Amino acid sequence: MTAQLDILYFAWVRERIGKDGESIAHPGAEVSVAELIALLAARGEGYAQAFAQPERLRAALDQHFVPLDALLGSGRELALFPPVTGG
Amino acid sequence: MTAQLDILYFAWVRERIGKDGESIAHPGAEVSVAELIALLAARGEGYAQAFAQPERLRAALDQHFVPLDALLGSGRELALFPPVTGG
Amino acid sequence: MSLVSITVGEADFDPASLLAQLEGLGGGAVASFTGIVRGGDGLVAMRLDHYPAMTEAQIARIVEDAQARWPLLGVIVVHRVGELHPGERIVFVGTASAHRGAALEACAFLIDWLKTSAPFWKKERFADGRATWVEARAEDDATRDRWG
Amino acid sequence: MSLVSITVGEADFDPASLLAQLEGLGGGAVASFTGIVRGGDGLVAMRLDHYPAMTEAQIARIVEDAQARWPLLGVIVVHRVGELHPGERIVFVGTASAHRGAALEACAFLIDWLKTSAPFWKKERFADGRATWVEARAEDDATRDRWG
Repeated sequence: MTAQLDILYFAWVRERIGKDGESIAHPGAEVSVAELIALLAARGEGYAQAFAQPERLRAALDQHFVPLDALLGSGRELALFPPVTGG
Repeated sequence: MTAQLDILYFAWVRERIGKDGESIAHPGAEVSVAELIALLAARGEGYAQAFAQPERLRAALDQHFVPLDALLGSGRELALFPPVTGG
Repeated sequence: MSLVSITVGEADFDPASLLAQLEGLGGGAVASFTGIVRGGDGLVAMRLDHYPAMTEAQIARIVEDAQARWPLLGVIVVHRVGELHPGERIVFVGTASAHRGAALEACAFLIDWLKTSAPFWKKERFADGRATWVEARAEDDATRDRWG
Repeated sequence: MSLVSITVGEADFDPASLLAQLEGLGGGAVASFTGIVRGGDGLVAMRLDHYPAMTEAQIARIVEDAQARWPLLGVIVVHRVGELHPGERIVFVGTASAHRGAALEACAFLIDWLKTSAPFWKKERFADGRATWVEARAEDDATRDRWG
């Protein structure tokens, strides 16, 4: 059985990609968030737009904020989104 | 007609002196608050107790805080009290 | 024009209606501080004296200082006097601004200055019969002075 | 044991009852901040999205950080999501402590961190039909970072 990675999208990342999230085959523990973003960017027009400027993205792995150079490790849920604007 | 100076006492100054205040003949524009306190301290036992440690006193002249070396000037109301403790 | 409301008196107050006034001013930020009589150490009651002819004018000066420092849409200050018991409210400071920093900082500024620069005096009465005037704390002066 | 209450949802809230809970904890100091949707610039509505599985846990971490820094008797955080209009409340942060500095500083700390470190995103809709995601402001990060 291949491990899955659930990916979630929020705010304009979600809008550009056109979906809330998706499950993919886990790309491997040694893959970084930034590397996965580069892989996802090749999936089509909406992805390319969402991920055109990776420096504008933020990430949470298993519901903890991580920098983009963090490795996926055994993480099961990765969220990608713009900087937060609550409060 | 001699000008009057209304003196008001608050908190333990009031309690030691045993009254809320009093009117006296204005001691003169060139007299400082500290000098007036020294004059008042000679008025009796309660006054002596209230004014034994002038450094523990604060003053307001015509309802504005002033340092003890301020001159009475044309002030008409002098309040003497301990450091404030509101809030 | 901004709202300024200063009340000094024996009556209790309703923080909810004060906050509602501040929320209605069109700013994005409302901050408040409520001071309450703390129990413990056998405290039975507290009496707050003040200098009636001076108190409200002095609070108004402190509010003007805050308005000169921060863009405030509203300031409400309520300070009670007379006999108060543990759990009762003593003081309320509320601020409204378009900016959260302004509302929060002005609120802290106002309570720091009220504590050290408005003519109130507290006397505490304890279960064992003692009654003592609260001493001013150098720490409160230092907190105020950090506002420069 | 101290009171910690975190609520994330669409419903409005009543600052009065939240303050009453904090006032009842026996501390001498209650501070609060309420954020409200500001009108102007033709803003018609705002939509707040969030990351439901993470939001409350992340706010709880921020509250724990505040508790580690200040002696708090209680913290209440309410953050609304969904569609909000000018004048409506977005967020409430309330703190109770025996010390006014702790209550005020923790309140400011909590709102600064909520703004920059909790997974919420605002989209603004204007009268002319534009709808844009609010951009994070470097200024908010700087305000947060002053807490060190």
